[in-house]
Amino acid sequence: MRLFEFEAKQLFAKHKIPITEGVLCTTPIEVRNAVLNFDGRGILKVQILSGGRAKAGGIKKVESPEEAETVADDLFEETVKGYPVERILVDPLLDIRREYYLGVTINRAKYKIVVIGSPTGGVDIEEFARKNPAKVFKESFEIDERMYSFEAYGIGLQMKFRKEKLNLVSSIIMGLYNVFKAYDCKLAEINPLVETENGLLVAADARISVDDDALFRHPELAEMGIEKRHEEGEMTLREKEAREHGIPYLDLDGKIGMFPGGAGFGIMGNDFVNYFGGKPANFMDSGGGPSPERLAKMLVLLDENPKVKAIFGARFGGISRCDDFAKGVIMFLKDHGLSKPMVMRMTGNNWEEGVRLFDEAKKKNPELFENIEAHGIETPIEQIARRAVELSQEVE
Amino acid sequence: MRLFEFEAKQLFAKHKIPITEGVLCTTPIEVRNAVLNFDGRGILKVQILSGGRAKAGGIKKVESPEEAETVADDLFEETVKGYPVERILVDPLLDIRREYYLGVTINRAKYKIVVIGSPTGGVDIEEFARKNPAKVFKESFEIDERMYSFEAYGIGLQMKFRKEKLNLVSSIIMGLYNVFKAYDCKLAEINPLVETENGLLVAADARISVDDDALFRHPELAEMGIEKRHEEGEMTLREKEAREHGIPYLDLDGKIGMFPGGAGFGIMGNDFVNYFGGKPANFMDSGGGPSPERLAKMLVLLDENPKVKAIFGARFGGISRCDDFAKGVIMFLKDHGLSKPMVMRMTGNNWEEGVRLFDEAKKKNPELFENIEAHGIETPIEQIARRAVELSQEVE
Amino acid sequence: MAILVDKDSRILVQGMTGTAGQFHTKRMLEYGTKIVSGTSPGKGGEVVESIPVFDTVESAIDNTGADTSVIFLPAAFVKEAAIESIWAGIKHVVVVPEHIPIFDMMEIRKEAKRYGSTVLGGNTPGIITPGQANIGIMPDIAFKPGKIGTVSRSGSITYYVADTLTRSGYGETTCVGLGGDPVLGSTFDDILRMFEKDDETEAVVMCGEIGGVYEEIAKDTIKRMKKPVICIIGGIYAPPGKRMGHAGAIVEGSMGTAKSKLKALEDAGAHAARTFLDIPKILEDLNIEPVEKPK
Amino acid sequence: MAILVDKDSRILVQGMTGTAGQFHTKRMLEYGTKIVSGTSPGKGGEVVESIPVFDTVESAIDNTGADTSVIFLPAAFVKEAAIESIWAGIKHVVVVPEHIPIFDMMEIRKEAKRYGSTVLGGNTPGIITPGQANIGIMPDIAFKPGKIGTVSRSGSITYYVADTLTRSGYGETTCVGLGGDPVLGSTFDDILRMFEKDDETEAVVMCGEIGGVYEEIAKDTIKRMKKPVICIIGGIYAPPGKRMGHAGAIVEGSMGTAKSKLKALEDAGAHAARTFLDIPKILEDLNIEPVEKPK
Repeated sequence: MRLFEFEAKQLFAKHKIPITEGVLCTTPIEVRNAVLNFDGRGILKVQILSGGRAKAGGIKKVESPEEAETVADDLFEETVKGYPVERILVDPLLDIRREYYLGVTINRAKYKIVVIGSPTGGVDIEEFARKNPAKVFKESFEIDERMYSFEAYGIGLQMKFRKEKLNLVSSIIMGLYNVFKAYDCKLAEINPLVETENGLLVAADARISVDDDALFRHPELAEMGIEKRHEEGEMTLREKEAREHGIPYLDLDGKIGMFPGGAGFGIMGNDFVNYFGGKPANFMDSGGGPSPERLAKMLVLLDENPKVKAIFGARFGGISRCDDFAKGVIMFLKDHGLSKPMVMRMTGNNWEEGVRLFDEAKKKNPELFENIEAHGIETPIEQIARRAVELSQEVE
Repeated sequence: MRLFEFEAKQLFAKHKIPITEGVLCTTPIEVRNAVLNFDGRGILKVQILSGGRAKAGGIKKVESPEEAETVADDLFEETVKGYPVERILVDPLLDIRREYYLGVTINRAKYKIVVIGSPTGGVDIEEFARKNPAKVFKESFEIDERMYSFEAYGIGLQMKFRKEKLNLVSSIIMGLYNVFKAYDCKLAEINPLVETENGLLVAADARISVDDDALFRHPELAEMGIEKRHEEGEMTLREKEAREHGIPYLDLDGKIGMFPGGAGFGIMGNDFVNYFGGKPANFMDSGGGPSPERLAKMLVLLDENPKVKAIFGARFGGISRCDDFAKGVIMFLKDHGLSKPMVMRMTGNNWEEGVRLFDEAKKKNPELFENIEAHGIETPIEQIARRAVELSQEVE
Repeated sequence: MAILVDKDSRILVQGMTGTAGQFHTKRMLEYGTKIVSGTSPGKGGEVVESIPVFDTVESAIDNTGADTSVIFLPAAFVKEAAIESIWAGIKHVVVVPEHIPIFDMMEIRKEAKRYGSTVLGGNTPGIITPGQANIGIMPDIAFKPGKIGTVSRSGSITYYVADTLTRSGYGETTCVGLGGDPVLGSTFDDILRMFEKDDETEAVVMCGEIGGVYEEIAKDTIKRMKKPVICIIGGIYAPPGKRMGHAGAIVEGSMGTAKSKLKALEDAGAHAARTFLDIPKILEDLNIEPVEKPK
Repeated sequence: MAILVDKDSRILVQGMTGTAGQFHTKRMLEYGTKIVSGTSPGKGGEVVESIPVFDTVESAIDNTGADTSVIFLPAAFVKEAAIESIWAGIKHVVVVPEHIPIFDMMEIRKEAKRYGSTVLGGNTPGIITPGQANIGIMPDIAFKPGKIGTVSRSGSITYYVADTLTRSGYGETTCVGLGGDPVLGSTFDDILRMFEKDDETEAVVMCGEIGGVYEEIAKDTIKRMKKPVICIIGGIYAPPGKRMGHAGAIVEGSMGTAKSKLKALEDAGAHAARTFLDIPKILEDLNIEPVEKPK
């Protein structure tokens, strides 16, 4: 879960990492006043949960309070990378002598924490790293290891700091490492770490991603207003609706409504449909052990999507059992009704009970099942996928 | 550095160890009201920096608010184990089903943290431990190890907790371990850990000693008012005066004023004097690298002590150099003057300069040195000690 | 033979007294899995499905000789439970719950390496050696004893692949779920090495998907393996996932797309399947015979 | 020979640019100690008494082959400095500052054990192999090359004992200051084992004092030693020290008084001296000859 720049900087400040003395603004007037206080010049940075703000026009240098207000006015009206702009962080302009890069993340292949430092920072760090791997220094730590100051010095030396700057940067390196450890981060990044003309070091930008799954043990973040959130870029209405019901959902370009089980077959089913010449209309993940209500809601999303011409359903019951799946489908059929052809396969844990529930419901209300072609383990899933493609084409 | 019971309990509470809901009182009226709120009965505990309060009459059970006030009145007038009583902690009476013991300390021989648990707690735990070593369970931890909950369960099981009590005690064990680690403790102890008749566990008493040398990294303790302090029992005026000058000083029964170097020879010199038939009047430690001013003050304390008949001076210059030592002695001779016979030996680092300073001062003011017999490395220290004993006897 | 677990495995269920613990204990027992004990601190002495419950793993091992554990506990308690098992000498730990904090799983992995244990998950459907032991939540219906090993990051893909192998007559030696969490107790690499040494396994199906690096880092092992590896990677048609900042790009380089995975594995000599039904075809091409007639 | 340090020891001074660092660097050099480098983060490139200063221990070792370090830094920085040295491969670390937090010294000891280094202190006067190397703050005047090893918790007692040995013509092989802090980097036990193996040392004087347990835990080693051990314990006439709560009593039992120490050591076969002048008498009784005529 990504933090806003200003939130990340609050955490930095707590761990004694020097940050720019920015002002968080929600109106053009506030922006104007902030710039006024910075001797009439400043840099406006939209606070959105996305990187690449500079290239997307979300970071603007201004030379006067009037310009600041005008630019802020525009920014507050716009969306940047699909995100509405609700807050602008106004920073003073820095006299930059040099830009460095410093980051901490996880090396999943080696199960280590990695500290990355480079004497070259800024927007082009990735390309720089590709071209000059020897100039990007990495040091690994075990998960239960603290960082000793001499290790920070070692990294600082590799980043080409010398003399009294070495002491400054060491404390920043340890601070960033401590931030990373303290909040269960997946990423903590200072890019650029700026050395100013008068010899100070300051985090000009700040990026932190925390591990959503560890948020439960960080009430101190909740107290700062940092709670589980979604990175809401340009979402469709349906995506928003799905999210409100806690369903991971993504609109795609095709015609086949995908109603798969877990994320694994969600991804693979999408491949299969493409492979057989069709195009999915969505990606969706039921999550582990979904309730019948949730499953019914998933079907509503598909049935009400005008782009969907046919529905591909699949359930291989594991932690999510077939009886619950059947209950969800039946609930949907009764409460909402199915207006599109659907082909589905159901097998796995409790499949017998799932089939029994279907049979029972079908006996009572055969009309509800008219549009459904239901299969069991005897039919390979590929055949279901192929049939879904056929159905989506027949409809046209 | 020992904490008061009420301070230790504050730290316990921060780490979710259940404590008695006591009230800290500074007047008999407050004590009366506290007992009134506890349904008229309670236990009054003087807050002093010493153990063995119960045996010294510092813990009193009262059966009515009136009795509480009377008892408190007496306690506030008294000293307990030499400590004036400034605060009384009033606890409700507990319905005790059983008393356990739980402690965390350091095993210096093995360089480990040791958690000690016993199904029998209370005042006699030491004797119990001596007689029933198998019933006192110890578990060791490396200094950088955290305690996992399953380890706490293991200790809880050994303490004979079962069923839902096991969960309660595990959280207390982890809490105590965390307190110990969080504040650089030398000791964290719950004795007794009380199981009440209605099945709750509560720390009825609390003892914490923190490592003075680590206080600098615990501003959170300073914020609670827990700062470097001395355990002030019955101190003599001279002890208080020495302490005010930061000099470790203890009055003893004899007649020889001890003016040694570091603590090592401070202790050994005491033995030597005894061995040669004399009795020291004090113990004193100059500390590493004392200033001339401090050394002069040390001599003033001895010279002004009427019990002192002769002074035994020794300096083997190491981190504390002989030139500084000589300066201190000369400063004392000039500013105060020596009224008693003194035998001394000075050697070690910068002894040449020390001797030069003495010679120079003596040339100027020979009268100041009349009472001093000064020796160098050529005279064994035993001879100095023996001479000091002689001098102290001559005077009589 | 089989890898990791077989009919002699003595299973401990951590969190046995919880709803999921009770439910799956029953299921696993019905399959014939040798569940010998459970743990639930503070509930030592209770019984679930006639199986004794202990307060600690240590006492469970002392009393019942458990050697393999499966965890059914909320994510927040998994780290302690897994490390308790590892320290006590449990050789295989199956972490069924999902959303295990990353730092926790890294700590578990470190302790597992230290004590020579294998951890599967978080978010694994478990592990099954068909006909012998079904540990976790996998549906019995898909599996049958045979000669192919499978290893997958996704529960449902495990089932589909096994279903395909079963129906085509090959059956499975052992099917291993690595788990769907971002950081896992074991990697493809770890499991492939085990299959390579297993006498009964004649080929391995490895099912990966977009994201992470576990597929790519298996490539050196695949190169060295004598047994054929068939791979199927989900997400060829999926939009690319997001990078974790510059640091992620610097550490993981070009890894992480379905195509990068497919390329790494094919370069290492793995045979790529596009659909499940490709798998028996590839086995046939490799002249591996089914153990029974396909259905 | 000698133990721990000799004329070939290459000494690094951590905190060389500070007041104490500079002062004692000069003193140690004057004695002939082979100081090869210093460290002071952020001051790499400077020079103290013609000795180069580096930012890190690693670079000091790379450039000057240092193998022994002496620390002159405020207590709060000692842990980092000592562990930096230990990790970088320094074999002997001498911690002169006092008041090192106990947890820090325990961490240092743990890392030292892990990497096979020896740490002396905190609050040690250092270590001297007379005529070869004087590392720390000991006054040269007391020492002379000879055949007796000494180990002590107190600086001043080290000087008095060496003074006595020097004046009685025995001289010293190596004099080791364990340090006066409550938890120390090395114990009597550690050092006695080294003296036992040292060819030149014919007997060892061990100077302990009231408090702590380091004297008592040396008893098994003393029992096994072929070389005679003479002990002198300070505090026979001192009032007993305070116990650290019940826990201290439970962990340390009856250890910690001067009498308990004296008894443990005498029971183990050590020869007890009451004053320093007893020491040469005991050596004489043991038929150990002085190396030169007593003064």
